[in-house]
Amino acid sequence: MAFLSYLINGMGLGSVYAIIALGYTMVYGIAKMLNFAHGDVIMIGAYTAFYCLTVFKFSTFTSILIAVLLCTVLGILIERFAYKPLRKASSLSVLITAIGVSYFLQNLAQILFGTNPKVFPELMRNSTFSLFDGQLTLSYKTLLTIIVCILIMILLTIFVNKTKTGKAMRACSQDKEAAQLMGINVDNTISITFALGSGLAAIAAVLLCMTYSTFTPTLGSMPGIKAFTAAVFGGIGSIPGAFVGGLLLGIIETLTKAYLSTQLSDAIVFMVLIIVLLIRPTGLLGKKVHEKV
Amino acid sequence: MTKLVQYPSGAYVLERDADRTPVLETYHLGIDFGGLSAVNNFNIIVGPTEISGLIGPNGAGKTTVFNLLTKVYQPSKGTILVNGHDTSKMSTVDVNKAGVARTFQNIRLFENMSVVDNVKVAMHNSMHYNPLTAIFRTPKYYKEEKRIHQKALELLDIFNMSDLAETEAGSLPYGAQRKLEIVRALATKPSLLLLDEPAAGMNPNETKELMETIRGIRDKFNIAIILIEHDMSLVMNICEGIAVLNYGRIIAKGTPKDIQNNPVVIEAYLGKPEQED
Amino acid sequence: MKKIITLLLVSLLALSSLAGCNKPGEPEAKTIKIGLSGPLTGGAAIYGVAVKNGAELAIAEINAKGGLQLEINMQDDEADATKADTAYDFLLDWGMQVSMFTVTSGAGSGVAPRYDEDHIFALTPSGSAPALVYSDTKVYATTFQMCFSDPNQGVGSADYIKEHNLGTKVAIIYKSDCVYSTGITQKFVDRAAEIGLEIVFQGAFDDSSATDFTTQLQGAKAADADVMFLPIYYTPASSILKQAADMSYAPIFFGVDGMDGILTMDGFDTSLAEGVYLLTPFAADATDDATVHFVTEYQKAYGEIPNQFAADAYDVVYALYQALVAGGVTYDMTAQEIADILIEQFTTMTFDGVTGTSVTWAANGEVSKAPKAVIIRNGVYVNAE
Amino acid sequence: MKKTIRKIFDKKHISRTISYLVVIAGFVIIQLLMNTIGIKSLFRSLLVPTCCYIVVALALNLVVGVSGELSLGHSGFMAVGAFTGIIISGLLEPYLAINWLRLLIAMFVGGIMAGIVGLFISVPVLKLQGDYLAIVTLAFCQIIKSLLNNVYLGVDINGLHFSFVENRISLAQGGRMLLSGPMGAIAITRLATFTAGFLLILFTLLIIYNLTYSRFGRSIMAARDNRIAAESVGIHIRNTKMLAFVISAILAGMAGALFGLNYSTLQPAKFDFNLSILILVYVVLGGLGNMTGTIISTMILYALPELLRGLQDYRMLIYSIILILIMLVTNNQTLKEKTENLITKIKSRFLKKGSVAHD
Repeated sequence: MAFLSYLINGMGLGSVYAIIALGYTMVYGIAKMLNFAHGDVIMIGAYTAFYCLTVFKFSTFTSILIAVLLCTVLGILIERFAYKPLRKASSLSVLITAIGVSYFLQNLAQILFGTNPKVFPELMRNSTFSLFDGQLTLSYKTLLTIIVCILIMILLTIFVNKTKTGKAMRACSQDKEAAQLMGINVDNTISITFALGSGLAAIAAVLLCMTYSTFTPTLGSMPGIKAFTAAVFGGIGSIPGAFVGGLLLGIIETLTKAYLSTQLSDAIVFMVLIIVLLIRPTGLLGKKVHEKV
Repeated sequence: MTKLVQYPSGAYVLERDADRTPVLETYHLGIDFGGLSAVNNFNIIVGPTEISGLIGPNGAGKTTVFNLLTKVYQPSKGTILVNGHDTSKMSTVDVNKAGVARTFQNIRLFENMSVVDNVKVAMHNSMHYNPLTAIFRTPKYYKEEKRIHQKALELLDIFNMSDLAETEAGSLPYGAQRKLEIVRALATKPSLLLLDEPAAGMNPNETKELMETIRGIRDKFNIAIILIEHDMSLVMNICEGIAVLNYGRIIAKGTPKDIQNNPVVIEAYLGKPEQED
Repeated sequence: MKKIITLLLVSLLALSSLAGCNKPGEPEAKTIKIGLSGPLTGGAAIYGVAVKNGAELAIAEINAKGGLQLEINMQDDEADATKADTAYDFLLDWGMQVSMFTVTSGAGSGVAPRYDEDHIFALTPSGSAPALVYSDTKVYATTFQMCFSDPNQGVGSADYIKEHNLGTKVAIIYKSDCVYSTGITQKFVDRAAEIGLEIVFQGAFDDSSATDFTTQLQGAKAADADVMFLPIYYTPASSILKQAADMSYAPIFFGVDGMDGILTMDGFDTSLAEGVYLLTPFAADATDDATVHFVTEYQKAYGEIPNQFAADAYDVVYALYQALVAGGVTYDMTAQEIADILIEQFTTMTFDGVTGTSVTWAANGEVSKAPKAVIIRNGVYVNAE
Repeated sequence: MKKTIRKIFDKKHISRTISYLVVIAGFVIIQLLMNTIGIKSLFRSLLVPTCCYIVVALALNLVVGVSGELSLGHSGFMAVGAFTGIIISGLLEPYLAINWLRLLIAMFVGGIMAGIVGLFISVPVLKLQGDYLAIVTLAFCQIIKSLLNNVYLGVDINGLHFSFVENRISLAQGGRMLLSGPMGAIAITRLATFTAGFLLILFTLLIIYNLTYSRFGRSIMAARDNRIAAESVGIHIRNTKMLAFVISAILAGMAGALFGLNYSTLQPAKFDFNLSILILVYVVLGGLGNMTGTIISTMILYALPELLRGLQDYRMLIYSIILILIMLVTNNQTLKEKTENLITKIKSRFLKKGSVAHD
């Protein structure tokens, strides 16, 4: 029974990783860049939602909506001003720029919001329920997180496969030049991808803060790295890969902490990542790329 | 004139190579890409001093054959013997050490290096000093570097390129780049040289010069050459044996004369007469 | 190459901006220069900012009296030992005469030997590790602490839990990459073994996993722990309280001085902290005059209730002031001369501040003030006795 | 003699000559300043770490620039070198009083240990490519940090005591802890000197350039520029890249040892992912494969946040803005052309007289 409860908690944690990983993976798929600033967009999302809820006293729904909108705009702005001028530059230059943007957002937040940790307001009261005569206690938040993650996954899959924009995104991720020739506006498509990823980041921010409550301007960095790992784990560029990678990473992390060692959980999680990559060099669901000779 | 003799297996080989171990033998060689067979049942024997041609329409699988021979792709089935040695467990590097060198259809030089360094890279395995020698520059380092530099220059000299030795490879004219690829391949001391469309993009004069060069290589280094080429005059002029590939299969083998008159080959190139308008 | 040129231009700009700060010539000193380094950026910035505020408040008050004038320069060290080293050098250049050392233990243990070598007096408000005042082989003559040390807290906590029978099965959640947390934990565990307190669960976390504690809490719950010892700072502690409540797990929580500040967190639901015990030298709602004055003034200046870090810093400045005045220190004295006077003063004087009364210091630099246990009732500290 | 001189300044070797000259000139100028008008303590304290970061950046450039693989794990090698160096120096202290010799031995052993770890890591790492390779180096860096956070090592008259995860060491009278888990090493005897840092930079340049101008260097660059062509001429890609990786790890380890022995306290947390990123920034801004550029960019970028100290709270914000702007400006096509034109103009004006052998 304890195992089941660890497993479900791991899935809850993994769901948050998965939603963040989606942001990494979509951007990587289309722009072939590691958007290191993604974690910090989450942080901005958390602060937006926090101020909407506490200072402006908006309803939960409105607050989340505003956070999503603001992050979306932020994503577009970052793309427009920092990454777009570097479309033709080497991938390393883009990487360094992304790191610069990440530093910028973090330090800006420290100046704007202060360094004191904030506690996210309680959105759900009475949040546990018991199963099997009280042997298994679960929290609604965990379940909600998992459900939201699955919903996002389903909606995103439909979006990418059925809508025109989604198809354009897929086309761009396979061959930008060909897509351009087919009349797809590549610049717009990349912007939309950033917007989508950043919007998801805001949702991840709310879920993250709802469960773990306390946050600071460095909120995004660790979940960011973990989610990035999850994206690679599942095969970067692959949307189902991000989902699977995120969930697995969360479960592995939780189970390691529960049964092996809390001190070494990080080492073990990364060890598993390395082993997976050795067996499947492009991640669990990543595609192998052949070089044409 | 060249004359082909038949092995008991049914394969043809040059008369002068008949009693020597062939430099290359393939048996039932094939590869599938995602279920589609790109090359199938490819059988060929090349004698140690033969210049042979591999021709066929675009997409027939010629370059794929080269990639199989050099183990860039792993064959799905069949055997490759180089100088009588099975290459099934070898990597591209091992195959090169076993004696196969190649050029590429889309030129693959080390563009940021000088011409002579391109050649020296290929001589890596014939140099003998270890990393510590390199880092601490013992006399052995200078001796070896000097020796290899001389050898590389000598090799370039044969192709009249020694005056370009210090030029950056990427800035060479197109024809010279093709030539440098050949020199680089020769620097690995191969017994079989694979040339992938060496005349592509050359004007008739350059092609003619190239023809002489290829023949010269065979005579001077005493090695076998297989070339993929679309320029029929070149192929017919210098190749002693020709294999024609279509849809991944050999549809004809023989001397240039045999091939020229083979109706199957003509059909493969021009399509069936009745299909034409 | 172009990158280099750009870089050169940028650095020239930076250099020129710096040059403006350094005035040539030395005007006659009219202040005692106090140096301090602590995290002003990064994850630990909250402690640095609190110390800065507390110290500046005290200095403003002292200077307003018109007597001995003090001046403080606080440098950012991001709680990193190597950055603290650079900050130390910066402060030397600035002409530091006395120091408030570093805010965090991790950063302070790196510069402690340097203060000793250079013979500059340093009193840390909040660096509680023993390594700040002595090493395995040597006692640093010039370094002193204002807060009580980690071993004291570990031993004190174990004794308190045992004596007051708070529970029989103890669980610990600690931060494995934090000097402060591991230091207290170790002493607690040793002491628990000595006095027969059963520890049924130990769970660790580190910087990369400082948000999700459900696994550790489940482990503790499964082990039937009825007391949970939290030798950590209040930020992760608040998450632990929240997540424990979410899973309906309610042992008695027992924190140390790092727990202080939890009630004043933005948006924290204080009912979660109901019944939490903690050891703290400072309670913001104490009714003695000194505390009331400090809290009121602090709120006026910074718009928030001071935590223990701010209080310790406030006390450090006043303790330094008391010693400087008593020792007859003048503006033109060198740091080394001042150090001799202050060492003499600190090992003999008694100090009354907001974090304790009748405070004295041992020759090795440790402070002697008893950890005080309080319990949180209805969102305020109540003396636990 | 004449030939040797010509060789130093010919086109192929000019970049090497400039690198050495920059380093030597920097050393001489700083030494002169120190011995005449004196320099600020702040600058003096930045000297050794700057040297260490230069060495690590050069080492990383060997992997990223020369060998063409992105590594995000070099802080891990630094950590291995640093703590090995500290332990070695600590163990030798009672027996060997000559500081520089102890430092040398510590750096040597630190480098070797980092090299062994590098070799061990390179086997799985080099099976992967591109971003996957990068993430695995990052993973290893995290693992190294995580393991070091759990190592306890003490020494007393009975010898060495080791303990993992939990500290179970109780030392005899007069014993010392060399490593205490997350607290790292405390009360280290500081051995590092600026001269040692300067010599290490020279040594690093010597190794990197000598390697580059050898058969191994040619293979490494060939494998980077065209993997398939390199294989076709018999270059074993993995062995070649492994050589670059391991040598880079050794150099980073040596720099780590020097770094560790420059402070009295060192914690494993120092060597995190951010440090790797920081060094990568130095390399990219200095130019891939450009050693002189790396040296200069490290000097400037490492010193920049310290020089911005006057701006207090805003310094890291300004640093990040500068970083973004530099990347945008240097990658801007029109600006690039303009600066190039300007440089050619300046060059032609200065070099009008006398023949120009190169360029």
